[in-house]
Amino acid sequence: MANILKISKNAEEGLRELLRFLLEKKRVKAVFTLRKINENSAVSYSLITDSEMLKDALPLFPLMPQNAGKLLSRLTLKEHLLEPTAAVVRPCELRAFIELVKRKQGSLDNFIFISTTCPGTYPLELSTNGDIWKKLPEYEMCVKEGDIVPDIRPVCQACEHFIPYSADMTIALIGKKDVDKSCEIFLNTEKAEKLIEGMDGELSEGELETKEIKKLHSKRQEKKKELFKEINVESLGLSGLIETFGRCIGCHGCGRVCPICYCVLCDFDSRDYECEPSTYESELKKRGGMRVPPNTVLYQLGRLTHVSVSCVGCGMCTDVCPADIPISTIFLKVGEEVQNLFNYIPGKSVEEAIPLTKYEKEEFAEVED
Amino acid sequence: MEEKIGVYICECGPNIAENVDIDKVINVVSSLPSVGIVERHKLLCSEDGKKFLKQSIQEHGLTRLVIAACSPKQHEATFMKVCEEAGLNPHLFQLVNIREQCAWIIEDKERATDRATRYVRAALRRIPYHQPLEKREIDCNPDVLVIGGGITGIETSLLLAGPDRKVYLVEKTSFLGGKLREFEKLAPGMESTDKLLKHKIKNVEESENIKVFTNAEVKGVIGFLGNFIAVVKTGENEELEIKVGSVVVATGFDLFDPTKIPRYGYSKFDDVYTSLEFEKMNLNGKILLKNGQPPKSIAIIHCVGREERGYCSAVCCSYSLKFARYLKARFPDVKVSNLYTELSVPGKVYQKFYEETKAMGVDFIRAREIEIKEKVIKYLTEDEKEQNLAVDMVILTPAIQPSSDASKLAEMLKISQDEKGFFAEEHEKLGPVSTSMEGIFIAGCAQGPRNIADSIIQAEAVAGKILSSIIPGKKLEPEARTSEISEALCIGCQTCLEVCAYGAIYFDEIKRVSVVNEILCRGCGNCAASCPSGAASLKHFTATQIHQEVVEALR
Amino acid sequence: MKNGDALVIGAGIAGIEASLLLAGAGRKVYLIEKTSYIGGNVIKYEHVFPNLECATCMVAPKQQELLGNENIVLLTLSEVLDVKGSSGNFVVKVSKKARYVDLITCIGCSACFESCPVSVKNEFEEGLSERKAIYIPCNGALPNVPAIDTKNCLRFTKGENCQTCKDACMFDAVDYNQKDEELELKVGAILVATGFSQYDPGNTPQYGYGKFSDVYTALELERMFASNGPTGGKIKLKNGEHPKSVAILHCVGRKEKGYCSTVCCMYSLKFVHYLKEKLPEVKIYEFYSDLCAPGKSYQKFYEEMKEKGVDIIRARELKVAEEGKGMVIKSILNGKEDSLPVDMVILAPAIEPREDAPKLAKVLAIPRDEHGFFREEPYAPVATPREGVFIAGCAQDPKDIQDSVAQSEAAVGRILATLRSWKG
Amino acid sequence: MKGARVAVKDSIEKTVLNILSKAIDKKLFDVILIPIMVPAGDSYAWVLAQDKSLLDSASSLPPIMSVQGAKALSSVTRMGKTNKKIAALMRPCEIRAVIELSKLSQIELDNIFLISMDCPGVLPLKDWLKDPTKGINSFRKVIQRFVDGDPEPDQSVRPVCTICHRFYDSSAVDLHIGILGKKGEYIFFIPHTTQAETIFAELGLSFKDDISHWQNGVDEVLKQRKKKRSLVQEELKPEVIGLDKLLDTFSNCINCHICQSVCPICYCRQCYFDSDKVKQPPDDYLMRAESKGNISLPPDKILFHLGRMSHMALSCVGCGACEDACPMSIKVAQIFSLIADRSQELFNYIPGESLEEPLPLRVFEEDELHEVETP
Repeated sequence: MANILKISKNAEEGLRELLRFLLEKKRVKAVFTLRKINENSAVSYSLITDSEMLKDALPLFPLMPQNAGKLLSRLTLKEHLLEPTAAVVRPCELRAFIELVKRKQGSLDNFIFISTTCPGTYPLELSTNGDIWKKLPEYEMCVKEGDIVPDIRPVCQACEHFIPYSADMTIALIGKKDVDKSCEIFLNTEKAEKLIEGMDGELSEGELETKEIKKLHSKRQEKKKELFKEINVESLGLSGLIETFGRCIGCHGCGRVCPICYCVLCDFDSRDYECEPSTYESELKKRGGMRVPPNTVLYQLGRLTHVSVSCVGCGMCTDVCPADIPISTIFLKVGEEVQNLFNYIPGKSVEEAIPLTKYEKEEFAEVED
Repeated sequence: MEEKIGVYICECGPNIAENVDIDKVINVVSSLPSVGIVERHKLLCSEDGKKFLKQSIQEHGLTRLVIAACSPKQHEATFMKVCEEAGLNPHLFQLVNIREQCAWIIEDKERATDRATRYVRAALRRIPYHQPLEKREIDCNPDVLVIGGGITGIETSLLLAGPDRKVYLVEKTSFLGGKLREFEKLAPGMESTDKLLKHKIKNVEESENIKVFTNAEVKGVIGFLGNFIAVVKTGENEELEIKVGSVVVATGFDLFDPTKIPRYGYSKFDDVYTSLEFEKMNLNGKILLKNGQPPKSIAIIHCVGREERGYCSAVCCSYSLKFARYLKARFPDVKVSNLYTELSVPGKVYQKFYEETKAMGVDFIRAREIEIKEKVIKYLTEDEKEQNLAVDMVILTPAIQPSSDASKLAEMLKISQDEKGFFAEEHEKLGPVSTSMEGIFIAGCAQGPRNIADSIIQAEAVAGKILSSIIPGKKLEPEARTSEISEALCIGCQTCLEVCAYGAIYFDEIKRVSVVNEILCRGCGNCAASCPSGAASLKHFTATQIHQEVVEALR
Repeated sequence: MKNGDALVIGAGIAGIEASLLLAGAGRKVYLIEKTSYIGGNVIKYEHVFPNLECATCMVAPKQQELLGNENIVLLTLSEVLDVKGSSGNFVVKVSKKARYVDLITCIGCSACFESCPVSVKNEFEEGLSERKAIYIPCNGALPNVPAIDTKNCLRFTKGENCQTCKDACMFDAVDYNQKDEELELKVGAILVATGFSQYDPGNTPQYGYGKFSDVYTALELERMFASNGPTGGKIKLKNGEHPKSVAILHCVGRKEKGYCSTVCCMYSLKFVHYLKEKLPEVKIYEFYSDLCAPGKSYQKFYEEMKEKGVDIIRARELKVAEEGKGMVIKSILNGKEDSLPVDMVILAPAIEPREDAPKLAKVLAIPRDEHGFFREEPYAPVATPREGVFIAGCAQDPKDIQDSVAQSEAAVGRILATLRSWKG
Repeated sequence: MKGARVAVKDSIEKTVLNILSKAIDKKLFDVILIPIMVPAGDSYAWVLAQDKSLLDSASSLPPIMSVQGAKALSSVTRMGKTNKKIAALMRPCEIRAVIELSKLSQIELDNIFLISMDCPGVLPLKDWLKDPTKGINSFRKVIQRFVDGDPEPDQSVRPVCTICHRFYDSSAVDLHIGILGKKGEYIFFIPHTTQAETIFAELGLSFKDDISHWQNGVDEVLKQRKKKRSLVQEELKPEVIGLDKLLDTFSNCINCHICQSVCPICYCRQCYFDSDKVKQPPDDYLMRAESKGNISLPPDKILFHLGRMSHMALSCVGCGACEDACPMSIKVAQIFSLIADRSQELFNYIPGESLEEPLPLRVFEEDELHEVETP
């Protein structure tokens, strides 16, 4: 049983209300959320300090221009926040941030995390051609029904971690028939309860995990299986990977937008991977030909090994890939395998150490011969 | 260790105190993080001001220091010295200019105070990022390599050589003395050259501190001020490695080739000679026409190639006068005509020399569009009249130009050439014999056309620069605020090499990265500014330091 | 044991350069300067040929370095009275006039001379402006510490008890009790770098200097153009208007002196840049006899200036005459009489030895040539017949800044080479 | 200027590849750097082909530019000159980028033989990926239309390709293959270096034929293109003049920096805007937010583009790789080439036109850029 604050406004308006309250009551110094930043109705994450500016905030807008985890890390990389700041983020973004914090790429101090039961986000191209605005009604319908929203990112359709693990407040969306009339804010922490003291709206108690949620969960599991089948990821051997990644243009964009790829300079961009004359001369001797720039697949495999244990399956990589490679699907699969191996859910809790940083006597028995 | 920043605000008498509410500044600043102490003083640069500063640095155990006073041009050095005396690394100090950039230019006291506060805040925001840069010392070899055994090279060597300083003199021909050996006399004194040259050469050859290499050539020079390694190919074709602290380039000049201007008829007609050819004829005592007869009428043509080269060669006018004297001395009634454009006789002696020569019955004709035909010269007078002048011998005075191997040498020594191809001095006014490469000097006609006296001056000047900067046993203290290039980030585009004026950056061909030679670097920051990826950065002026300062100033 | 220290006479660019080098070599240097400031003539020039660099900005760093150098003892308002001994062991008697302002406590805030009641012509500004009895010659002069001119100060002339300057000073740096001193210095070598004077065009009436109000000397124009000068850089006629046509006459006094002063052609051409920068429309005429542009870079400068728009006229027998209300330049042009009306005339007077050269020559027992410049030894251009005494800059022969600097470096070369083995 | 007129057999592509494989037989080149179709058949990759059988799946004018050729070549020679004799067949804009990179020491041209070919443009990667087989056919039409001399470019190619005014040879290339002027019946081999003449003489090409047909063909297209270019750019201007407009235009940018990583001229190992130097403590961002009430994150979106612009505009060859790869479909290439044209004009510098011409920002002239001085 958790405490709930109910505001009789539609979910987004209610959330805006909450944010305005927090700012005006000086409970927080700033609010981090999505915002419509101009007439082209471009939507971007923003740091808002003036409650006036909240009128353009779109905290629930189904778009992920960047993984917020990456931005929050950028924000707190050098120092932790000195004053409370509320951040409205999706579960996978919150998990990504926590993974980064574990790697000392940011700090949770003074953050108040507001998240939602996440219906998923649309691919970026829908926002560039403006279609996203037309799709909003359909989106809201599916949310009420607790269905998988059509046309959202493939990995969103297959996402099982759509309930935030460590948010201070959670806006209940999925399966809520009245999201257009009321906004249910689950107060998961004392911090949360303190913050909303004095805010109008009725307090009640309730469960976040409704049957709709459970339904959606299994729907998504099904969807995932289909997704993996599509590119029959299971049977992708090395040759399969070479085939799939064959059209990679080596822009490393996937790494640049990946919240887990936090390196200042990616090893594959470093001098160590420069191609010495000797390298391709021997290659030519062996094979009579060589693809340049080299390391196309190697890069993907390398990233896979570095990232998979912490991959939160946000889908940014696929979304930006100029060559339309289903990267996130592959990473989701491999990630799942690796994470199960350590029964580790990336970003679930900040206390849980990253598997590769701790050593246990009894591990990998299965891989020993 | 706990940081403790000291902030000192100088009243500079009324200069700052009257226009800035210092107490207000102190109020704001005191509350800022890790500020240990904030104080004001009547005049920090005064003797007791400095004493006070030194004491408080030590008493309060300050780890960093911010002083708000006058322009760094004025007193940065002063206060850095105080830091050193107080045992605080002088680079952990920041001087804030609230006089020239604040008190003196902002009428309204309130605004001035606000500005001053901003500046101090900015400094406080910057100073935590300061690094304690350390002074370094490097050994310095006093020995000298002199390239070129003409009068300039000789003079330089003689002045420099001593028990505590070896000189290596490299001459490409088989003898010392250069072109001067072929001059019988010298203008304007008409003393015999031997008197000047012979004993100097003797002294060089006898000095145990000068090693002369004739028929020799410098193959390569690497290194930097105080630590050059030169490879010299000797007459015996062996390659010697010589360690020196400085290099002097005194490679002299070549003559402009008159065949480039057909109208002068050089090599077309008999009895048309260049000045050097004539000097030789005169030295050998036979000034004769091809037909064996002595000349009766001679024309000396000035400014041959001046237009083509684009400068006045400075010496032609005066040696033409000398030639006239040679001729008058040998053939009293020979007719000598000087065809000139502008008579250049600068300085206190040459005008007289000219007038006396003229008085000997030498003609001076201002002429343009000179054309030499068989035994006759066509030209235009000042008032555009065509004239013919019958002569049986013509002496051309070709322009002085850089010696043919100048560019090769410039490349080897990494020193620049000016647009005319002469070696470029460090500063046209204040650095006449220095180059952009510390420790490499230029003298004589290698730097530009000049007469013997001026060449000697430059030779002595080089000696002056070397003797005063490279002292046996004394170490060099290179600049501490140098730039550095991140090996990880540098991608080897070598833009920095192009913009470095001090030859302080070299390219590591194996790692394919640019590397800063911290001894040569003067910390101008050109490389940092031009590096697109920020691989190059300037210590004490890093992007972060500047950013922090600016952001706070704008806050 | 011989003495490695050096005495440098004259704190112009040559003297400064030499002092810095000698000090760098670890020698103690006594720098004697007659006036109250350092920098000599160079600091009067806003721009210098051929790069049109700002001269004050160019020298300032060297001046600062000099003032901060512990090996250099700067003695301003000082003159050499007597020199005894020989190379390596000179004993020099120097008279040092009191400045009456403390060099250390004064911060050069200028409060003192603002309040001074006395006003006299400022010789540094060629008399184009006035200064007080306590003064610095111009803004930016170094050391930035005023001096009291006892020839005009009421206190020292009339014995009045005026102390406005003392009262105005917050640091009580003004000290009337300072006394003139006589110092005895022991040095191993002496360098004479006393510079030059400008030939007085009054001696050649045909140029109308002093007769016509708008005939100026080169130095007067330099100051007029200088941003820290009497007009703040404005070039104006006496009637306050801008000149529409300007004639620049070269070789003023060349015939009389009997030599070419080497630098006039170049700086006269530089004036084209001065005038065109301030008055783009102005007509400029350069009257010259022979172009003297020796060396690798001056011809180019000549051509650059020519492009800025100037008539360069070779003429003889120049005269500045009155015609109607205005001036005309009369001359012989290609054998014909010619006359050209202008409303400003700038003269390029010869460079000549300083008035006090004879006296100094006597004190130092070194010879002068027929023109009165100190005489160098043949092909030892910085050496004098007296061993241990050297000469550099325009005191030896008219020359430009580059050659002066080179020569002072040369003198240092000689000094350090001769004093090499002696203790510094 | 003369050239060799070669009759087209089967297709221009086959004709060219045929000659190249001969060149390998004759050991005139050790290796050919050329785009080759990947196994999946859905893209082309740059391959150093030593074994000539590889040429079977090669393409002299592939429908797409998956990787800008200059990037491929620099990955081969950045660490030093090659000992193999490599012939690189590229599009004109790729060649130009190669020349720029060699000035920036990112490409060592020793032993490299540059061949370019008149270019009709390339298809946008995204369009192509929808159906590669269809793409191949539609690009055939693009080429045909081009060689037929239709000055109106096919609209299916990259937007910048439709206004490209440098689709023909740069003087810095060794050999150029002109396909314009003869409706694809003939193509022209035009040597720019004696090396080119000697090498291809070995293959029986004699450079005596008149090439005016080709030249006219180029001029025809060029006239139209120039008009169109200025037209399109004029239309674009309002979108970029003034900071506000610029901010709007780039407001969709998600800061992925893919434009920079695919740009051949952006050669930095690490972009300044990815470096630690741009990362500030939180109160920096808060402070900036407070001044306007809010700040959109990351804060240096526009700064990045302006910075990149100032770094590469003078060398920008307008290949369009950036725009093609932009996940937010921002008109990066169109905007950059608009700016590039102006700044290159300023120094009258044409990137990739000659090896001798130094990079403007590396040469200092005493009197330059008076037009931008403030009086």
